[in-house]
Amino acid sequence: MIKPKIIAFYCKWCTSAGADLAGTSRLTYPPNVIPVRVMCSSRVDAEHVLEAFKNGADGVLIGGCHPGDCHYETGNYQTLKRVTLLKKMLEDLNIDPRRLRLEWVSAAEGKRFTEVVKEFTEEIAKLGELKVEKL
Amino acid sequence: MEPKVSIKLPAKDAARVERFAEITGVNVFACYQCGNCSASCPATEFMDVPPHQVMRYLQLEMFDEIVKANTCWICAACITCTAKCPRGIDIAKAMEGLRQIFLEEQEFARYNIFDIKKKVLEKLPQIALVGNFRKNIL
Amino acid sequence: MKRIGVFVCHCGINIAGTVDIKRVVEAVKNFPGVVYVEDYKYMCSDPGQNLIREKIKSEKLDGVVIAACSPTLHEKTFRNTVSQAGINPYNCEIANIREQCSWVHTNMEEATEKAIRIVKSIVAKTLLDESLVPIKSPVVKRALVVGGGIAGIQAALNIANSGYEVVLVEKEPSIGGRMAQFSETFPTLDCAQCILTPKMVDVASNENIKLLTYSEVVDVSGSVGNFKVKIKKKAKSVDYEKCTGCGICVEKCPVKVPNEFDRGMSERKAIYTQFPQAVPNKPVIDRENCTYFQKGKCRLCERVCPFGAIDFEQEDEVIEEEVGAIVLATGYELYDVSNMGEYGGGELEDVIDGLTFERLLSSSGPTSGEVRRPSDGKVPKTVVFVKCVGSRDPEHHFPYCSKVCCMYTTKHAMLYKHRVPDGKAYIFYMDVRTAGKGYEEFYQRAQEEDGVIYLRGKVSKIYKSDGKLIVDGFDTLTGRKVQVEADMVVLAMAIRPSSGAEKLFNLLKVSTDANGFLTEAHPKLRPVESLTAGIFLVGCAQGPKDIPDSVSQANAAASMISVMFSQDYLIHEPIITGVNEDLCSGCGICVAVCPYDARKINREKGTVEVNEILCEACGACAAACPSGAAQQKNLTDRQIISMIKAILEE
Amino acid sequence: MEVSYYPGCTLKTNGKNFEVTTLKLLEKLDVDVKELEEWYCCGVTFSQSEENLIQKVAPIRTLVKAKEAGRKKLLVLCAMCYNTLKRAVKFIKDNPDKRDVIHDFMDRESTKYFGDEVEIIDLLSLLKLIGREKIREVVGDKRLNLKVAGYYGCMLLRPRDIAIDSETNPTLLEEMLENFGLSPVYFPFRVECCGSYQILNNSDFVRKQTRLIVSSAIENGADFIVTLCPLCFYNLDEVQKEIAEEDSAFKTIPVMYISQLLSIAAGISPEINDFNLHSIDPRPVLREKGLL
Repeated sequence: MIKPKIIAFYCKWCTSAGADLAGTSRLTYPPNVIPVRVMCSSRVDAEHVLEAFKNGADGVLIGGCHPGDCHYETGNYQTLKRVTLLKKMLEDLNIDPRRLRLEWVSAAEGKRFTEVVKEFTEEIAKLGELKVEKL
Repeated sequence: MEPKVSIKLPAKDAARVERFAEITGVNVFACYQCGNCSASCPATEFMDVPPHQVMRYLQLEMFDEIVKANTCWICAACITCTAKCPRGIDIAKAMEGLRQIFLEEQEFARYNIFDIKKKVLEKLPQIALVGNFRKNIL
Repeated sequence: MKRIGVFVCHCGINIAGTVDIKRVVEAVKNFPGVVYVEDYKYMCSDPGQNLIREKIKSEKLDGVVIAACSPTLHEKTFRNTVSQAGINPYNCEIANIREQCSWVHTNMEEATEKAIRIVKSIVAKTLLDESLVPIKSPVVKRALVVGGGIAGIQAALNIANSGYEVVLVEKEPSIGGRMAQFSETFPTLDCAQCILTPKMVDVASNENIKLLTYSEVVDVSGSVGNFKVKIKKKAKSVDYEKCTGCGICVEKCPVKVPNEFDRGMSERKAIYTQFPQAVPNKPVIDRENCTYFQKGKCRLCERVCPFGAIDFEQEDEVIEEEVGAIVLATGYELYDVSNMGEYGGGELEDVIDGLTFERLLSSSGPTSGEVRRPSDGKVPKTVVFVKCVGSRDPEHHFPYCSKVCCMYTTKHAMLYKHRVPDGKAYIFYMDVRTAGKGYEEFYQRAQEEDGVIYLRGKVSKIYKSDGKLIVDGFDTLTGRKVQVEADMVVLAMAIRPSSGAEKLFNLLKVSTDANGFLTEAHPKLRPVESLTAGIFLVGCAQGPKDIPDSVSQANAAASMISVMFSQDYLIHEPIITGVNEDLCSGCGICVAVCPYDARKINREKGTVEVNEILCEACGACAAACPSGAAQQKNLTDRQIISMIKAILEE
Repeated sequence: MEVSYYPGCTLKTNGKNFEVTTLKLLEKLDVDVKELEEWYCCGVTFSQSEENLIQKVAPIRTLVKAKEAGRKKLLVLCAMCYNTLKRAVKFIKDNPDKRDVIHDFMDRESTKYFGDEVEIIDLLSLLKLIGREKIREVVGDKRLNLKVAGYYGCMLLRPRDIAIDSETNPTLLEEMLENFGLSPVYFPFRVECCGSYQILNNSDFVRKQTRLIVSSAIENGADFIVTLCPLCFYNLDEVQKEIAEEDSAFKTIPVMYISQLLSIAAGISPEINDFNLHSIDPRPVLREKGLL
């Protein structure tokens, strides 16, 4: 897989649609991110993120709808709470919390989507390969 | 003839904007210009610029206009404006901030105790004197 | 293990231009479970679909992965295709290698590598996909409408006219709601009663509508398609079978109490019909004020009734109705003037609210439409109107805009000027919001033709001096204080949800916003549905709005209900989050995160139960579940993790 | 009940009628009032500036003394002092870091005041605490035929977080008048500002306010205006006299501290008042009502 290796969880309604829009607009961005499409960003469990790091991901991106726009009303707030907590946990595990990022990308934000991916890929590249001792 | 622009944006008064924020922490952008401060202020009639307009000048960083006006010196710190503001803006505090900024910039004391007539002092409660000094002398 | 076939689409050169299809095909061959791989120029074309169907049969496939465009485009198409070949459609998945791969990358090497990873992850998911069947549940084709104002009436009529039964519940003795109290309506100035009463009559005569006035919903159970509703019919003390509505009882009743319908400005009897055009046009006895019920004597109405319709023994009755959908049209009330200390706190008689002024303007009101002030009945020569009273004031009252006040205040001033041409009308405003057809023109007319004076600023104080109401305000446009000596002041008070509604909303477990208005399922795309499936919101219960908006919402809710009732079963996507009872400890964390109330704890079993019809499959519960008992169908933790592993595997 | 008492400067001089009558009244109501042995000028107007800490030292120092005095409540009569002390306390509670700076500045004081140890209480709230029953016991059932316009002014009601009652529609003052057998007059300008210290810079402003407040009280049928602030007292009383001297059509009304009237209602001799401190002599009206 292309390094740095990034797993991205996109919610079906906003971020994945935003990624599709980036495609139909023929915008380009680094190929490091491999998507896993979920119904809602709130489907993403801490376990999934940890599993990704454990199996060699250098970064994990979670994309949801903007606050107030969640297709499921409150799902993205759950995500926000969870990610905040998870970042603390990552610190304890000696994983730089910057390796996990939560972004709100709407279905109309194809351009923003590419920017998010570019920026995140660069940041992870700077942080370098993740060496996990134990997880 | 050259076209005249009477308000040029953005204004350049960053130092005062920053100082104002430091002293008061008031978010002037919450103001939606309903005019309740000016309507309820007991001293509006004596001001060159009514309080809501001071808030407008603050939004546009037009401190020079506020310096020219007597508004913050007429203010009696009665806090009616703050109490009435539907957006919860502490306008009385903004006035205090302006007084402090202008005192720092200019004279430090707008008041001379020897100007007060002795006869007035006989009956005048001390709190009037002290209160007045506190607002007009840094 | 499943036998999976992978079909890679070139999409002309859309995919093949950047992704090396051959390499993808070669790589995919080695993935676990894959028994067949083929590529084709346009997989979605007829020959492409035929190819898939043929190969399913010849290769005995039981799982299919299509590597092509975004699933939003053709997931349905391909799932149809595979089911024609005899596979459960939920065993077909799409790998998006176009929008999220070939179109956004330029380097063929990298794009190909990424495409392979994407396909691999989808294969891993498909391996664990279950066969699923859409969930079906029967629908009771009857609707309950709560609230008989214009919104409730409109919704009830539409559902009834689509051929379905409606139970319409109204807590007052008559339907009509707030609109029945209005004088004339903006911007056309047609009389509210003239356009409303025909609809009220339609309700009464519609065979599909069961009208329950003087009634309240007291309990609700069940869920979408099958609610069980308990309704309390308050004792009217009049037998409506016998009563003809002749009104002799009302005439003879000796008790006089303030008439709520006229906002206390006139009197009614203890036995009364709310207003002349009431539907049903039959009286009820207000037991709180009836001499017989309070003191045990009188029964005059009984003696004068020619039909023996008075029934003092009648008791409250609770009936049960089964319905498939519920419409909440519980309406609004005005924030009370007594909350405004600086405007006299309700103590100044001639400082009234907008609805009270409506009654003064109404030709059927206490003054027969003449503008006469409450204190002494004099015609006020100067009237001040104040907008945004209690609205747009997060510091002291409510943060929101009440939406209708700009227009009705304009109307009030205009109508006042029509009635009292030599009078002066002043409107204190902060903004004038006239977003509606014909609204801006109406506002301009008030200024240009009727001479209404608009003053831009808030009023700080209203008090009485020398027999006049002194209104202290400000005009920010001139930068001057304004003092008006007025004879009457009309306050456009904030619109609030009906006070009784909160109890009902709690009963139904429908959520409300911070201000007590009902929350819609989606602010833009599902504006008339509540978060609870099968419960719809219309009119001011959802937020302040005018008559056309209320009617539109009612029409929308009615048509959604008609669509729902046009089928015998509710069909629901089977992608839901279930419960593995062996793992569930009944902790209830999932219950708390579910936005749809689809999960609840079964105390007996000590586990959580899922109402599959209500579940919208966000998966928040699955992520929250500490034991893994909550698993989303076809997106289980196992599937997600195997996808992650597939992607990252070297 | 026992309270510490902070007089503030004016109550020892021009405002002494307020102190004298209050102390007598509270004595009659069995409240043990003890003046702080050491206290400082409060600074009168609270500095609303976030960074002006020096003006907050004096109020906090006074509270340090109150804490050392050991009583749980500190009675503050003057509305200006009440406002300044109360807001200074709120300020240090909201800003612990700034509280520490203020503490560091007071190097001679060993006690530290954190905000909750001593509660600042105004006269009306204290009377409310004493309770209607106790008051009725002392006053008896008699009602004086006195219509009294209770003037709150600003400092007891604003800002909201230190207010003793509703800022738009307070009732506490009227309730206390009622408890003492006086008839309260609700008049629309009872929460309006008198112009405060602007008497020194802009006396026209104060005159305008005095005219409004006084006329409104008279129009609503009051015999007296009562106040809880020496500055309000001055602006309403002395300025009223000045207006009357210039404008013969202007009607006047005597102004008193609330405690002056309440003590009379409680049967305390009016002789303890120094009526020379009034510009509008209240004695004619008191005599007319048979109270003198």
